[in-house]
Amino acid sequence: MLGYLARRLAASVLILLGVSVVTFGLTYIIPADPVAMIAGRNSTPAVREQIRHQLGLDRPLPERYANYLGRLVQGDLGRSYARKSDVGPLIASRLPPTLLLMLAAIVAELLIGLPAGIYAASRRGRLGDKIAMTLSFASVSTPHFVLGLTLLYLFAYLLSWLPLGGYGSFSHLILPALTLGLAGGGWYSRMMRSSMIEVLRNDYIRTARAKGMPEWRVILKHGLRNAFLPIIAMIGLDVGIFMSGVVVVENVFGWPGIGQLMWQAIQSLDIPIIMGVTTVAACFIVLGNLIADMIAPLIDPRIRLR
Amino acid sequence: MIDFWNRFRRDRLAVYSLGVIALFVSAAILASTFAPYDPSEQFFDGLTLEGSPLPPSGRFWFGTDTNGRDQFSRLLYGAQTSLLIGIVANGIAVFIGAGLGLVAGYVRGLVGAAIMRFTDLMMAFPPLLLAIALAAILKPGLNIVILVIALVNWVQIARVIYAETVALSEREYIEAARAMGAGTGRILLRHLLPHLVPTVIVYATLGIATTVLLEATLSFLGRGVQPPTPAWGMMIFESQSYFLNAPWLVFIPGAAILILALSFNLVGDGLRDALDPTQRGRS
Amino acid sequence: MNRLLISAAVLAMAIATPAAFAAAPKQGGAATITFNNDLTTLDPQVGYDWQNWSVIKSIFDGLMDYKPGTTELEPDLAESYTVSDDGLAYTFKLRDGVKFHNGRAMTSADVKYSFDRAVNPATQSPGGGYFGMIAGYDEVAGGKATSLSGIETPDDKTVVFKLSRPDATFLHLMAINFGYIVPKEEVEKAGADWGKKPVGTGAFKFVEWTPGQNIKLERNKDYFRPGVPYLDNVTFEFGQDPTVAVLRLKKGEVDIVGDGLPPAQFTEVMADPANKDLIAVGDQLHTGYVTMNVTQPPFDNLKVRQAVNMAINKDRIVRLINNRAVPATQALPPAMPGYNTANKGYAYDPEGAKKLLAEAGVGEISTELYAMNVDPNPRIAQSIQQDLAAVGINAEIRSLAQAEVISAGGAGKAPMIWSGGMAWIADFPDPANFYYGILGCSGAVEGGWNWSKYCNKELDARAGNADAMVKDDQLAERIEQWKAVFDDVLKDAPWAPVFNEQRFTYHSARLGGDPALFTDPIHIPVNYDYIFAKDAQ
Amino acid sequence: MTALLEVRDLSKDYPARDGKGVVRAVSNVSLALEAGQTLGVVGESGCGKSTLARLIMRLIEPRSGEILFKGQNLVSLSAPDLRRRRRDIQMVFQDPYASLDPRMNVAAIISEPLDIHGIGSRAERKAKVLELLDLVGLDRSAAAKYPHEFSGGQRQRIGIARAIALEPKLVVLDEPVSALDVSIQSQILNLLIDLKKRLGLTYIFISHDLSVVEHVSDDVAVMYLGQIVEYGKAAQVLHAPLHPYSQALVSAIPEIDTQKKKQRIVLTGDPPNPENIPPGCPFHPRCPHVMAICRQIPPELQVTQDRRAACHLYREGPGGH
Amino acid sequence: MTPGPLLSVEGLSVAFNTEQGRVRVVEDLSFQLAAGETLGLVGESGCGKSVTAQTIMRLLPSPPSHIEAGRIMFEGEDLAAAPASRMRKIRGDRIGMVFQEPMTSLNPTQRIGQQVAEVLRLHRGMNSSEAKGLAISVLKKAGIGNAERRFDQYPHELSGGLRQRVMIAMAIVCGPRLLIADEPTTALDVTIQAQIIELLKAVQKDLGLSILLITHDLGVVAEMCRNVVIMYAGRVVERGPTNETFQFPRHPYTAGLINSSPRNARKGERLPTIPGLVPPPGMRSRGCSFADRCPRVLEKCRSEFPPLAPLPGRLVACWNPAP
Repeated sequence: MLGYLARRLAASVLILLGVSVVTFGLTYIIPADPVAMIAGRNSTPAVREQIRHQLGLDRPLPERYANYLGRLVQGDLGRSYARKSDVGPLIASRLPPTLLLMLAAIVAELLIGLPAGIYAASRRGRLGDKIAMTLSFASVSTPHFVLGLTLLYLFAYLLSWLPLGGYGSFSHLILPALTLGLAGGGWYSRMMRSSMIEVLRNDYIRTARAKGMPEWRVILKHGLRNAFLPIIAMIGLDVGIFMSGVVVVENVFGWPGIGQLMWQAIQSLDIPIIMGVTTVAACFIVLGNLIADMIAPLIDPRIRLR
Repeated sequence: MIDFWNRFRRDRLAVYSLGVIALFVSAAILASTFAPYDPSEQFFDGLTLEGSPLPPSGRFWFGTDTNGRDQFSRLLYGAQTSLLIGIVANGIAVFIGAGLGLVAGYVRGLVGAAIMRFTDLMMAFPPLLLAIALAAILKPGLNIVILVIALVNWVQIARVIYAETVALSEREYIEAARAMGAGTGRILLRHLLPHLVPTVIVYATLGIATTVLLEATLSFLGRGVQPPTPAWGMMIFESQSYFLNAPWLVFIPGAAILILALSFNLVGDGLRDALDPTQRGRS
Repeated sequence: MNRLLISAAVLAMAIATPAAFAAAPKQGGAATITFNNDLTTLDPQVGYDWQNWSVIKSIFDGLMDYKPGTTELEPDLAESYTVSDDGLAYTFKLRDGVKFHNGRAMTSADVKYSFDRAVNPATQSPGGGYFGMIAGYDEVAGGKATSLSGIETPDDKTVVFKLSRPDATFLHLMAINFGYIVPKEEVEKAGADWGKKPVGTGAFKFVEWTPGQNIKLERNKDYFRPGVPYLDNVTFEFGQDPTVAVLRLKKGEVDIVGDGLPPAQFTEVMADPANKDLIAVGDQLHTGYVTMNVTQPPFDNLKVRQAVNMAINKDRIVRLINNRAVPATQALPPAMPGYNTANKGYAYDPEGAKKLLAEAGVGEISTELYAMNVDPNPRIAQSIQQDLAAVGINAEIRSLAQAEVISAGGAGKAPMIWSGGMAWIADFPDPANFYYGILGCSGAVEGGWNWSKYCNKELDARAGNADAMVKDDQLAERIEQWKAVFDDVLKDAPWAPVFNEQRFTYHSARLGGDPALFTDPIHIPVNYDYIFAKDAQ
Repeated sequence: MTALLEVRDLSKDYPARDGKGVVRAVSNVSLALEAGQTLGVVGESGCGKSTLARLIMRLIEPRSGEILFKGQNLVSLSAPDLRRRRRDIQMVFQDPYASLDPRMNVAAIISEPLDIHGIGSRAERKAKVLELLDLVGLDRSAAAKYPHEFSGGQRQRIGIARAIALEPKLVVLDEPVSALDVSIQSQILNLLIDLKKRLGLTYIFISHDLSVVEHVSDDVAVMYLGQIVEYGKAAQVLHAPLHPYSQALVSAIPEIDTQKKKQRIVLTGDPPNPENIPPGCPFHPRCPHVMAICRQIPPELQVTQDRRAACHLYREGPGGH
Repeated sequence: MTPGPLLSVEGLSVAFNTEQGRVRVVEDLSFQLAAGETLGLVGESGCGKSVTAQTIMRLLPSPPSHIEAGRIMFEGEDLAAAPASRMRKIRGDRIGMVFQEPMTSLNPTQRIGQQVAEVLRLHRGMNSSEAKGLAISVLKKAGIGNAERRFDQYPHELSGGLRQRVMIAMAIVCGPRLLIADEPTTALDVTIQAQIIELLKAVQKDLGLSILLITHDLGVVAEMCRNVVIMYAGRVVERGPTNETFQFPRHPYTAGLINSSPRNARKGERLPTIPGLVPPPGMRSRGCSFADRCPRVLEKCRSEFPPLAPLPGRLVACWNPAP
């Protein structure tokens, strides 16, 4: 277990190192001169040169990367060009809303996906199954921004049930979490359905029935846990999918998380923030997968960690 | 083939969806015939005196956009772009993903590990950044969109195909082929690939929606299709803030994306069933 | 980010006096202002975008200021000032009883510290270059010194500025944010966080900043102007899409849509009679223009540049932005001193444009038009694109992030740029501010903001002459000279001026104050110090 | 006469599941097989008999040892040479469902080895397929069908047709009838016997079913925990087993003929985990005759000239106890 | 104890709805099982023996399966007509069942002890500690050493033989009257198979229950069952005492089965076989399903199905039984 953890962590560090190389390389190519952004329009070439030197932009590339990595290891994500503040605290302050949103979205997609999938599996081939699966396809097929705007239009504008975006209370959370979670819910309902159908074919389900168990208990007690296994791995991957999703959703709903920060940073090409968010996102994705791998053996004792 | 069609035909939803796709494709091909106006023409009277877009009317069936252009014509021409991106770009992504997943899943060892670590790396990486950087090297436009989507969308399918290939490689008939003296290439192409086709098709069709979304995001960031070329995602993004006051600007192209993606998904589902006569059979 | 992120911007000109308030101001109450984006910083030496511009103005003060709602200069932290005859020395007498929010009294040392800080490259101030006329600037800006030799503090209440050249805009510069006075001990204590926990002398005291969510200010009870401000609390909420913010304003949840009326709702809001008194309209001093890189074909040809000027249908573009602008005839906006009412510019004449292009003999033109990717700029760019296509110029649109357009412009890589979203809005109401950086030779260098790369040495010299006229009696003559400079710029057509925007501020019925305060030319979008809540108890 | 196949000290390890130590799947197996003979390999699941088959096929790499086919060591062959050599050694798998690619039709399955080795023209291969179908007793119409349209017995015929398509010298049969019903099993056994006579084949016949092995084999090797515990002529090994494990195995077969009551030796416990093979004789924890020496020293194999039994009971030759 | 047989299947017919229409897989099946007896139900794959077992337990989902006709009398109650809720009470309590694959018949994600105890909690309403105590004692009875420790293990930690013991413990934990063992030894190695056979015998003796043993292995039947039912293509073809039936089979199919085993053949020689294949359900002719493979076939066999008729000491469904 510990050895496994150590190896997985080492692999994760390697991935993160790769991310840092790629991130650094890509941002280097982006044609937005930070000096121009900082120096302002009245600056003289001398001042611009000064700033260039301060930022270390006049050094050779490998040295810049080494410096970048050195600071990164110490948790220093650099300083934003546009926001004139350290990226680390900036991201840290934006992280809780995003994590809250992602957590709520995961809950939402599980709450939508699992029951729908179980229902469809239990009604396999019948009308209820077909309706559930077509709906799930529809939810998978809807782009986030279309869905977000539609929900906002219906529930916040026309019906006034929920606030028109913003942050603070549970009611603010519902629509963005739903927007983010609905597509995942569609995925999960499909996965849960096929997984459950697969599991319900198993001999031990027959054994459970032969014990005289009511069908709902057979499904929940013997089916769910086994059918849940493939989903666990997906939840780990969700973090990555959501990292892209929050950029869109946080903007539609005015949610003050790192997605919004990223969006604004992309618009202004604020490279330190882009790199910082990328790095933090990569950490979370890697962490998400790691946690998923750690949870799997709890659900299925056959999986050993090695 | 006839057999296959007969199986496919049983899924009525898939057949209707195929019809819808055919409709979209012909609309895209024949856009210049059907479109009442030039999609780029900005009518001076295409906006109200106060500069607001016009709602659907007899003259502009789907209303006008914020530049006073005919939205119906733009939707038809936009189908060209969106379908091209959805099919070509996504197709390339599927090709890359399936190829890498297949090789990594069967060959394993160093090559397989290298491919999968690279996949992990890509998973941990926001596509938008990649898009921006690519556009920095290349001129933005349709080619960028296709390239970016191809480079971004392959990751998930590679993982899925990898997992399936690993499972398939354990099957006895693979061992049997090796015992006969079959080389790696033959096993990959003749014995593994045919079994992966259903998965590939499902993911290829599911990728359409993501693809159109990515196109929209890229266009918005100036990395995608450049104005005035219409593309559905861009049409929505351009008028996103109008969704309360001119909902047709958002919801008509939104519905087009939804219907197209849904149709592709349903067809993919139908194809998967039709392609798998054994219905998984044994083992 | 530039202070002119949004296209709708500033500088109201027609100004009623503050005395003409419709209702008597009350003390107390609160106001909530929404913005889509979080503020970047509240460091006055660093903050340079339209959003933080006025928040900084409410927290800090400079030696000079403008009368509320106007462009009329008056002393602020300075009680009075004198100018030497040669215009090379300004002596400011500081006001008594001015305290920082931390309770310490402000002194002349703080003034010197603040200007040193603005110019020091370590501060990375985007406005440090404004103070180039102060003696010792080059040493500090070049990193050779940390203190401006041109600023002297004979006593706690006196500051003397020695200039290296006479400059008619100097007093304006004493009123811009970069010259605001900050307390050294607080700056040093906060370090890198200074921009997040500002301490000034201004009408409002900073309370807290929840990043991405809100900033809270409260009334500075010790403010040196008695009775001001009226509001007890001001809250800025972020992450609020303007479309949503308008709906919330209608529901009474917020008071001011900081980003302005979104185009999507403009018609609807304007058409509602209930909103008649809630929308302040300020005539504007802003110019939206297209730059053409004069150093490269085809725009090195004057006839081509003129043809572009004639090809653009400004009326349609104005309609595109809900008529919130007037077609522009020249580089300067109408309300700017130096605007030439006699100059009618280039009229819309596609046939004439075609003829000019034929004369130029450049054949089919394929070029690129850069534009910032925030609405309505891509739309305006497309409109321009269609107009150009009509006369035979094929312009491909490059719709990019602001920073990239600026980089491309600075590097001279962009043949044409639509300036919307990045356009020049004067930091102070003087024609000089519309010239050097964007039309003069000093801006036409690598990384400079003169994207046309237009450099006319003769005009530069004439501009310098005009700015050397610092005496009060030279004022009219100076303006005349500037007028001539801008008329001649127009003849060379490095730009195609398109329109001059107006500003519309939508506020809740709870808020009172002269409409001019809601479209204050200096405090963008609103002068928080003087508006009040009608429902205050 | 040299043996067609000779295996010397063949061993195979797998890393254990817990990451520590190894699973000794096959250890120090030696055997020899002359052309035209059938060697039966029996043992229970996990005894290493399938691993042995795969090692001989070189589907997996041995840790050590030699596999001499016609005197040529297969272990040291390069990949292309090995592929050519595979023409002479073919395999029939246990599961007739899993060993046929469900997406290929029967003609494609049977002609695949011919395709791989580039034998004959397209038409010749087609003719060969039909010939093979005749040979294994399938209708020629089967060529166009897919595996899932056949029953288990018919599929096994397809598998056999595929294995003999290249006219190999040696066929490794890995539990070829275990998945089949009794009546079908006898059909397939008959087919195998016929083919052997007709084509002069040599078989390695792997099975857990002693009566089947007895029926087809000349020699028999009994495996337990990766090792051969008894080796000799089929009749001797299965009718007068020496090793206590072989004895238990033979006695455990339920007899149909209820008259033939016999003394059953019921072994206690399960076969031990191959990840954790006991020291000394691997069988000692379950052996009814266990002695002190069994717990320490692994027994030698040789008993008589043609009989080997790895048991300390026979240090002095058969009947030593 | 109730008089008469414990289980009596009378004229049972089971059909499935398939894409080709309704297909009958079990037809007019009748047999009795006395209390304390072990009855062997023998046949090759596809003969309907597993369907029969699962129909008695009512484990087949309906649709697609249907009981078309017949009764399943168990302790005086017709299981074929019992409502689902009643069946749930009987399953696991009055009738236990053991399946072929001990690998897959246990839930891989639950501890084995819990899976045994679950039956008790379900039918006896025991709390978890009571159930655990009883479960451990039954596990011991099923020959599982160190049952206290094993209780908390997962199925994958056990060998095949132990798993089958767990299955048996689970089936007998409530003290059922009837144990249906569906190929209980098929997936096991011979030495383990012998252990399980001994265990089943011991359990039967101990609890006095009846066993319906379903298998294709004639040897196992010979060893365990006094009476045997031979099924072919969904029907009973021969029924009688095991000894006589195996020694002197009357139905040609029974004879073919016994003869085709290599145990009885001369080494290296061709084995006697039954030619051809079992006709799949839905492809069966009006006449005797075995007619196409039968060495003793008569004209009549192809047109009319022979009824199960009494011969001395035997019931045989054949127009031309062996002498």
